[in-house]
Amino acid sequence: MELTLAIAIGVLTGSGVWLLLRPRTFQLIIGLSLISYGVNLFIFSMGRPRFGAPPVLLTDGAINPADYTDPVPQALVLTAIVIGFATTALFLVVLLVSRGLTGSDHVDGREPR
Amino acid sequence: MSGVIISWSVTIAQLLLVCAMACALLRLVRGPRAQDRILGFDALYVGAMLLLLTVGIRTGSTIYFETALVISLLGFVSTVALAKFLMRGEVIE
Amino acid sequence: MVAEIPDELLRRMTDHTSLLLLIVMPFAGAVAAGFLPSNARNAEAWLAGAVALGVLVLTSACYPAIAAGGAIRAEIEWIPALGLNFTLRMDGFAWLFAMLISAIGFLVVLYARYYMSPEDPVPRFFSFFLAFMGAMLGIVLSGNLILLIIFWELTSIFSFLLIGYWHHNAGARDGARMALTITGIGGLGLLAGVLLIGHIVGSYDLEQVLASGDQIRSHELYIPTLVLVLLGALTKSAQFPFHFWLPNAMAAPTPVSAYLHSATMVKAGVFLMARLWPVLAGTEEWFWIVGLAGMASFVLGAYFAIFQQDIKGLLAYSTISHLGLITMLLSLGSPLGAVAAIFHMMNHATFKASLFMAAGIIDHESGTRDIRRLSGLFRFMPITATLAMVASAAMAGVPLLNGFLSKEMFFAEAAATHQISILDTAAPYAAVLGSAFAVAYSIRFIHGVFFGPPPLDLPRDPHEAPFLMRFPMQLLVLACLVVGTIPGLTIGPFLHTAVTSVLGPATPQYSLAVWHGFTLPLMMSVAALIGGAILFLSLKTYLANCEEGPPVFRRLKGQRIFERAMVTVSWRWARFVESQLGTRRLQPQLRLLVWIAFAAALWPLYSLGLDPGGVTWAESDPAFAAVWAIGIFCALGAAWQAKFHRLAALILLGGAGLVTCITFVWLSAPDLAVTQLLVEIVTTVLLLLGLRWLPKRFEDNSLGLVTLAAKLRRLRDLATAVAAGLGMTLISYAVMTRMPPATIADYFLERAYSDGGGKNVVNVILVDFRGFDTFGEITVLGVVALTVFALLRRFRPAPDSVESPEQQRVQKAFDEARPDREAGDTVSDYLLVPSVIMQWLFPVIIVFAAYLFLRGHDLPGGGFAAGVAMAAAFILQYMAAGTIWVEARLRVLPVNWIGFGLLFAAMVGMGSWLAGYPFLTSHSQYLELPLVGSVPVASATLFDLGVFSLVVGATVLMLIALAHQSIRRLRASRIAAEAEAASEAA
Amino acid sequence: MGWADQILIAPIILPLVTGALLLLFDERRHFLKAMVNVVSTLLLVVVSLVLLNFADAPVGNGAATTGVYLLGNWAAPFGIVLVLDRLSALMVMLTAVLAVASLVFSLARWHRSGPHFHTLFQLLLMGLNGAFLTGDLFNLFVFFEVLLAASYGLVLHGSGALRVKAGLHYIAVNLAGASLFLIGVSLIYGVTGTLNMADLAVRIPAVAAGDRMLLEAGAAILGVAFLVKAGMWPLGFWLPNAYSAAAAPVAAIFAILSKVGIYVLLRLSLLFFGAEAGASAGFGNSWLLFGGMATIGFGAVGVLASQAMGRLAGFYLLVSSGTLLAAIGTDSVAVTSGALYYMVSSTLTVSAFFLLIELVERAQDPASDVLAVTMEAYGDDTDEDDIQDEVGVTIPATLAILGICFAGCGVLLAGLPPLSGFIGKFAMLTALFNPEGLAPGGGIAGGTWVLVTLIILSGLSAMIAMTRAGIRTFWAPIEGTVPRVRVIEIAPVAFLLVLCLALTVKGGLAMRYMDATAQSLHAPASYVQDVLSAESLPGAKTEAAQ
Amino acid sequence: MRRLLPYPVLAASLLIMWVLLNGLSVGHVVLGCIVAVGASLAMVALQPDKPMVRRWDMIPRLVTVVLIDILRSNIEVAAIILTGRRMGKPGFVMIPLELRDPTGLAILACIITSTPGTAWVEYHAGSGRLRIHVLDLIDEPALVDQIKQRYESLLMEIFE
Amino acid sequence: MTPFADLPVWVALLTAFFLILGSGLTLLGAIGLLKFERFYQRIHAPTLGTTWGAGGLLIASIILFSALQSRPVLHEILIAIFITVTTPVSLMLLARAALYRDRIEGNDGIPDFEAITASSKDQPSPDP
Ligand code: NA
Ligand code: NA
Repeated sequence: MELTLAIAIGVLTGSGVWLLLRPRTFQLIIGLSLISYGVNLFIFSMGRPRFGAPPVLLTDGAINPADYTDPVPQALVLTAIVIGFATTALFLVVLLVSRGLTGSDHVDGREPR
Repeated sequence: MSGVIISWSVTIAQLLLVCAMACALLRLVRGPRAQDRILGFDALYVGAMLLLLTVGIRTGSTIYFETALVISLLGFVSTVALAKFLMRGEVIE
Repeated sequence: MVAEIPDELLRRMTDHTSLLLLIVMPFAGAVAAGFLPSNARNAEAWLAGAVALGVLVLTSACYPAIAAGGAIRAEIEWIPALGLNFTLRMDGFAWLFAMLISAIGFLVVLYARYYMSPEDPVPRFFSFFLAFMGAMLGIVLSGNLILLIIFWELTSIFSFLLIGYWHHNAGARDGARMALTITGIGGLGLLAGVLLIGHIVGSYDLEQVLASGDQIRSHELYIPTLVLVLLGALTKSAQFPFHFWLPNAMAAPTPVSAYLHSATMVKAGVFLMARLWPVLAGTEEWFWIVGLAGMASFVLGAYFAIFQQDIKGLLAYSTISHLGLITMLLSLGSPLGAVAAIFHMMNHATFKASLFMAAGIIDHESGTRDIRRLSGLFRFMPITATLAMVASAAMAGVPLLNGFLSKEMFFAEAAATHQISILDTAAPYAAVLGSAFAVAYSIRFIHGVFFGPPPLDLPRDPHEAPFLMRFPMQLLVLACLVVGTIPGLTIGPFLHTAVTSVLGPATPQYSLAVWHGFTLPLMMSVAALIGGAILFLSLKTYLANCEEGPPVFRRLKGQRIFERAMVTVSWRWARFVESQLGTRRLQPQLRLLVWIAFAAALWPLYSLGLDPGGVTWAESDPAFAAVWAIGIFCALGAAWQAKFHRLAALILLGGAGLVTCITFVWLSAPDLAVTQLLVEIVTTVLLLLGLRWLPKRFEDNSLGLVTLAAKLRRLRDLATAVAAGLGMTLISYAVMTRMPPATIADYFLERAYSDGGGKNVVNVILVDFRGFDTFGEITVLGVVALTVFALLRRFRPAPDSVESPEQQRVQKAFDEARPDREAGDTVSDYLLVPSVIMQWLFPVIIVFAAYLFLRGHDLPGGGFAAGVAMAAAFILQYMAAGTIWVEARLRVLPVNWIGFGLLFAAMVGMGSWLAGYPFLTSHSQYLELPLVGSVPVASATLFDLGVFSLVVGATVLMLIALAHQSIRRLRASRIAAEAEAASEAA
Repeated sequence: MGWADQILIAPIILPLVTGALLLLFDERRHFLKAMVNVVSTLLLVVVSLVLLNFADAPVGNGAATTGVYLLGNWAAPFGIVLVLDRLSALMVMLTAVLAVASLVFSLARWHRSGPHFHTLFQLLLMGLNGAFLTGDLFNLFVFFEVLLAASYGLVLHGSGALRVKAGLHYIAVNLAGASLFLIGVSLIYGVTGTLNMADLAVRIPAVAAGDRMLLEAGAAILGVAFLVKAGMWPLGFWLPNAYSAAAAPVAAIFAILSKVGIYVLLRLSLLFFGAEAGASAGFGNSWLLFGGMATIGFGAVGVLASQAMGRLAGFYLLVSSGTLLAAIGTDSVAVTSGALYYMVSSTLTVSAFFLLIELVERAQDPASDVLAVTMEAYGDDTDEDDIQDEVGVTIPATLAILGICFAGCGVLLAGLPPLSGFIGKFAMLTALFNPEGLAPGGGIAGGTWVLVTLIILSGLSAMIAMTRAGIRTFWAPIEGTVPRVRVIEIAPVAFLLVLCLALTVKGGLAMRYMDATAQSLHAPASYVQDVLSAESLPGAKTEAAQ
Repeated sequence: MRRLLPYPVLAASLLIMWVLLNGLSVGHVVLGCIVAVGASLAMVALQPDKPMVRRWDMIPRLVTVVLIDILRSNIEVAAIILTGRRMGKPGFVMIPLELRDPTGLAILACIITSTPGTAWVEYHAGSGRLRIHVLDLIDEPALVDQIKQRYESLLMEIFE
Repeated sequence: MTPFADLPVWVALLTAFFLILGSGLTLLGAIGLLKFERFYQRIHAPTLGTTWGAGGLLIASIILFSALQSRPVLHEILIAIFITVTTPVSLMLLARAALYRDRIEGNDGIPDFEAITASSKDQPSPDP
């Protein structure tokens, strides 16, 4: 499980980084999205997640924290998801506007010579 | 006994569903046309929803139910958008 | 006893006040001058003159105190932590300089009143002039070396402004820039040097520094200190090899040249050398550096001066030469040399200022300064000519004039032996040679300008200058004469005070007598006079018509070299280096970012050694692994397809997102899964909305093979991506297989229900424990939505995406071509049945959103998820029926939703203030409702309502703003069509 | 908890409420929005003054108390805390001051060249103040994002191809930086189990040897994220482009943006890796030092190579960033205190300069007005009507005043005497040579020489470049008309320059503050103690538990 | 009442949905009523054509028929996938519909599409014709007949 | 996996049956999606998963949770309803879009548009 998750994080980040280095704005936005998946999972993985131990309390009384997964990284991921969504939307619009103004979808606003 | 039956059957069901998702993915990747990809995508979503149900069954907890519910109610929104994009070249006119 | 203390106090207070006034008056005058109207030539002159005179009087008044008790001080605490206080200190040397500055300043003001044309905007001139005077006084009066540097740089700045006073001519601009650059570089060197002095001595206070000579000279940092200080001094005094800025500074108005570039500012360098003479001089290094610079300046300056055709150029080179003389004297390290140097500083100031004034008068009255054109002016301006002749004689070192006295002392010192070396041996010969040159250029000046036939076609008819314009010159020449004939009675005591204050106990016995008998110096003087005369006679014809500059060096123009070097270094090289070390392209920037982040993370892992933990398959879950096989395929596929198959990449990205979402469910994070899914859906719609405005891109196989460079680039990027991925895998695996630390999470788990009133700990964290994060997060969302909106308001699509999408055009054409159809039939048929379902889902999704919202605190869900779901409900309607249809029925005001959401959340947070608790303190209570029973009401839920409102508003705003582009475009094209029709009709 | 204690959060809440409120007004009510914004910003100045006063008030042994605000009444390290010390108070003050200047400037015309300017502006202030005040690492991320999001909006304010192109790069780089931030923060959490900065300071020395490399890797990645914001070479190429492309008032307020990264590096490096950090003490200092020096060098070259004044200012920001980074890297109290002074001065200066550039370039290029007109033509018509403004007086002596301001900026940028630019530079240089205070000293380390040389040479390059630009602008024969400059445009510039002057005259006072700040930064024990011992108020939670 | 409950059926369904989601309790019924009424009021804004359900009693019959048909088709299609053999050929079929009620059409579309083996492809409002695609077309008229008899007539009874 | 230990075996068996049935049908549908040669055939395949495939799993879930919580747990019905209502929408839109694209490109075996508007009785187009 840990290995799977770790590899997943690596592949998502790696693919994202590959796209990050590409010249087209659309590649960039896909890359940033992939990276944000990878990063979200990375944050998540910092809480040593497990199967079947949700951070939703089952009883009203005293609890044993060891029965539950770490809720903090989850809360952080939620924030990161929201912010990631916002920035993806923004980047999309900026790339559209840039394309409209420069006529090119190259990240530098013009085709390389 | 019951525990064993359920855990085995859930595991088998999960594997079958993952296989189903894999098929959908293959269709998604192979295409050949955009509509095929979208169809594969839709099937992938359905498979995922069912898989999530099995996860809920496996843990014996209903707190994962909403995730499946979200897919069943809103999962089609992206498919609709994609289909409309194919037909009209634009999602919202 | 009681009476004495106030006396002492009073005296100190007076000193204090007068020293401060000396600095304040000129600067205050400068400010006042700046505010006078631009045609107030007389008022300006009155003001400036009054200030200069005031300074002169005040300085004179200080003399008794100085003559009696050494130095007077005034200290205002400024930045004691840095050893920088506003310390003013006046000793004999400073006094002498202050007198010089104020006296000559006064005379130059008087002169300038007549020199400056009525059209000139003189407020600027006098303002800068007075400010310069203040700065110069600051240099000589500074009791703190840092303060000295402050004034030092100020003189450079005001010199720059004054040289560039007539900035409409290019020479003035270039000259000003060059002067500032050279003296600025020197100033920076001086700063470094003074910092080192501070480091060595432990103080920047002048008195303390002056008392630490041995400490400085014996310190390991003495040589760098010396070099840096001298860099400042030699550039300021225009010494070889930094001399070339001075002739170019002659583009300044002549009063400026007379004041700054002969009498005062250039003296700052030699002043500083004299000031620090007790602590820096006397070593071999000092002797060599200062001596070489001085000798070279003295001889070469004089030689160059001979060949100048511009009077001011001649005088400028002569100034370089005379400053070289002073420098040479200071280099010797002998007290007598220092005495001579100080004496010559004064003498040079008097005769050179008067000569510049003469040059100005000549220029003013005849319209030119070219010696070749000028001739026989004596008959037109006999008084000026006489005065100039006397001053020139002083410059040449003719007996009975002040220049002769100091030159005699110079010859004596040059002939004496100080440091046994070739430089010392060469000194007397150089002295005679330079002096002979000085005689030659002095004669040349007088002869060329005032004698010979009457001038031909001068720009103006020359005549004598007005009395008051000549008056300053007359005074200065008188001073030359008086000092030259009765030195002991005039300058003597003052010079002595000055010399004593510099040399202290080392002050030697010296004599200011005019006649010392037939000594070696006198012989040298005679030799120089005769030699100079011969030289002039032999060069006379050549000089009458030759080009400017000495024969061989003519080509080697300092200015040209400097300009070239500046352009090369500060422009060409800088641009080259900038382009090599930087980039304006995005890809290299991102690549560097990835590399550096990778290296930064790798370094500690490598240096401390990372144990990645054992690979365990025991806990592995085949189904989970299989799910991720799909996820990985999707991710790689998205990366692969993003260039040519955007839609496919988008779908594959969705697949990767879906698998991420499954992972969240699998690993016990239902909240994340719900949120991720909803965001996923909305993002897909968003990207699709955007896809419409991107250019069509087809895989171009016709281009043939990819170039090798491109392949290598891709290989490099691939390696980067793989490395980044591996790094992330390694780190996350290492963390996951380690024992978790004691985390703050336990507290949250234990308190979530009892103190936070919710069972879904993640949600309690989000709205209570760390509600402030959520607050920020929704702000981000709101801000981004507004930005998106703002950007799209000005959106202009690229020409190739202005038209309707191809599909719509084809379908429209099809509909129009058929008699039984109308435009839009295709789409309405297409959506007829689906739109019914999508409409009926609207309330269903609303209920679902309400469900997500209300259960959030105890179970997965919450305001954010509910908000996105709600937004999806709106989007669905837009997709089903189109923007116009929906907006005719639903008035969604997303901006208000955003504003309300933010405000509401803030209000809820501030609500706790009323109870005296910090922001966002949650309160929960159970309400007893009839029928229903007890219902939990938590302020956190209200806060979540704000979140909900904002998320709905922001999401809808972004999507709708994007969707609106299509109808905006339609509207625009319709308007264009109407306009066209109208123009055709007209 | 009285109302007076609540003021600590005011720098965040005030702009937030103002920004939200402004959204509810109609977009066309420019004047009303502007007035609300101005009032709020002035209030912010007042608040920041109060906070500054509080932070600097000595108690008992001479050390000031650290103000701690427990959000949601949750004690540290569990809840999020706001922490006010001298450094954060200083930064908040600086932000407020720049805000006033840039806002007033924008009222002349920029605030109308795109929707929601005022809201974005206020939310930027909120983000900045939040970043300066928060004592929680993840909350810092959130506020970073707030301020970045607002800055994205503002950098694109007014649209136009250049702006959008630069904005695209700016956003892309910062999005990548945000990912690094998240990775770093979560990794640190994964190793230490806490997010509170003070708690981290306690836990870091205790991290097991086997986990330390992960902690340091996390810190390094986090550091890279901040270095991107600070513009360290070679991570800061986006900066000159983005800043020079932004509208003048935006660039002016952005002057503080690059300082956020510096602020965080300064605070965290001393809190986490200060002298008491055990095995990791001093981590990253040499990287900061060398990176900073490289940045100074690159920035100085860039300053020389810039033809446009906007880029010059941008590169100058790199120089100042580099100087500050290197100063942090030296890990010396004295240098830090000089650097703080320098930071304040250079920020005010560059902000003034950004404002001035627009006015000056208005004189140079009559095409710019045409451009502004066409920009409005492309807008969505009706709502951006040009109101004949109430202050529209053309100053007769416009050029003279512009020239004086330009000269002031030049002197400040080049670090020439007598203004605060020189004092700041001198303070750092003397501290570099005499890290233990001014006393007779011995040799000087090689690295110090390099840094001193770079600082001095960077001043030279600024001087040369500014002279060139000034001569070209003011002295080269000017044809055509004198630019139309309004009082509310030149007044902010003058205001900032006067502040620099005040900083010079009151240098002793300022340096004393900076000294105290640097002292407490280098000895964070009392900060940590104050934060972790702040107790939540009793009462609220028990009620909830009923 | 009419203004508060413009779509009583919808509101009732939403209430059921709420109760299904939250469990049955007095509190949730009350809350569910509020939410359901609120949501159905939101629906007013969209002004949909209000479907008139005339024959409630036919609905269970329709549901049963459809469920059984779907189950049967499931088996058939599964068999085709498993064995790869089919009795007929895939192809398009045109069905002239008389049903005009949009809601009825929507339900018919759901039925046809949900049934494996048939897929709603194209509907022309002007002519009332529907084109479906059939995976395993054996007897076209029979299929047309089946759809018209089993579903369309029932739907027409319910809605028109 | 302890929560299931106390369940009656028949419940477990029934749950298992429906689980395997549902997932098996879904897999079959997915295989069909992969196997069928033309788009119009593929579009039939996923409905296996969205009807009785999902149905099986939902029934399994209902049985299991009702048994576990000793009360009827029926919220799964909502998933069934939602999926029955929403899947057709996407499939319909997709099929029509595909038809349009095929027509534009003049692909073989695509029925004419004329037929649907003409009043004459038309023949089914064979699908090669
Ligand atoms: Na002549
Ligand atoms: Na079907």
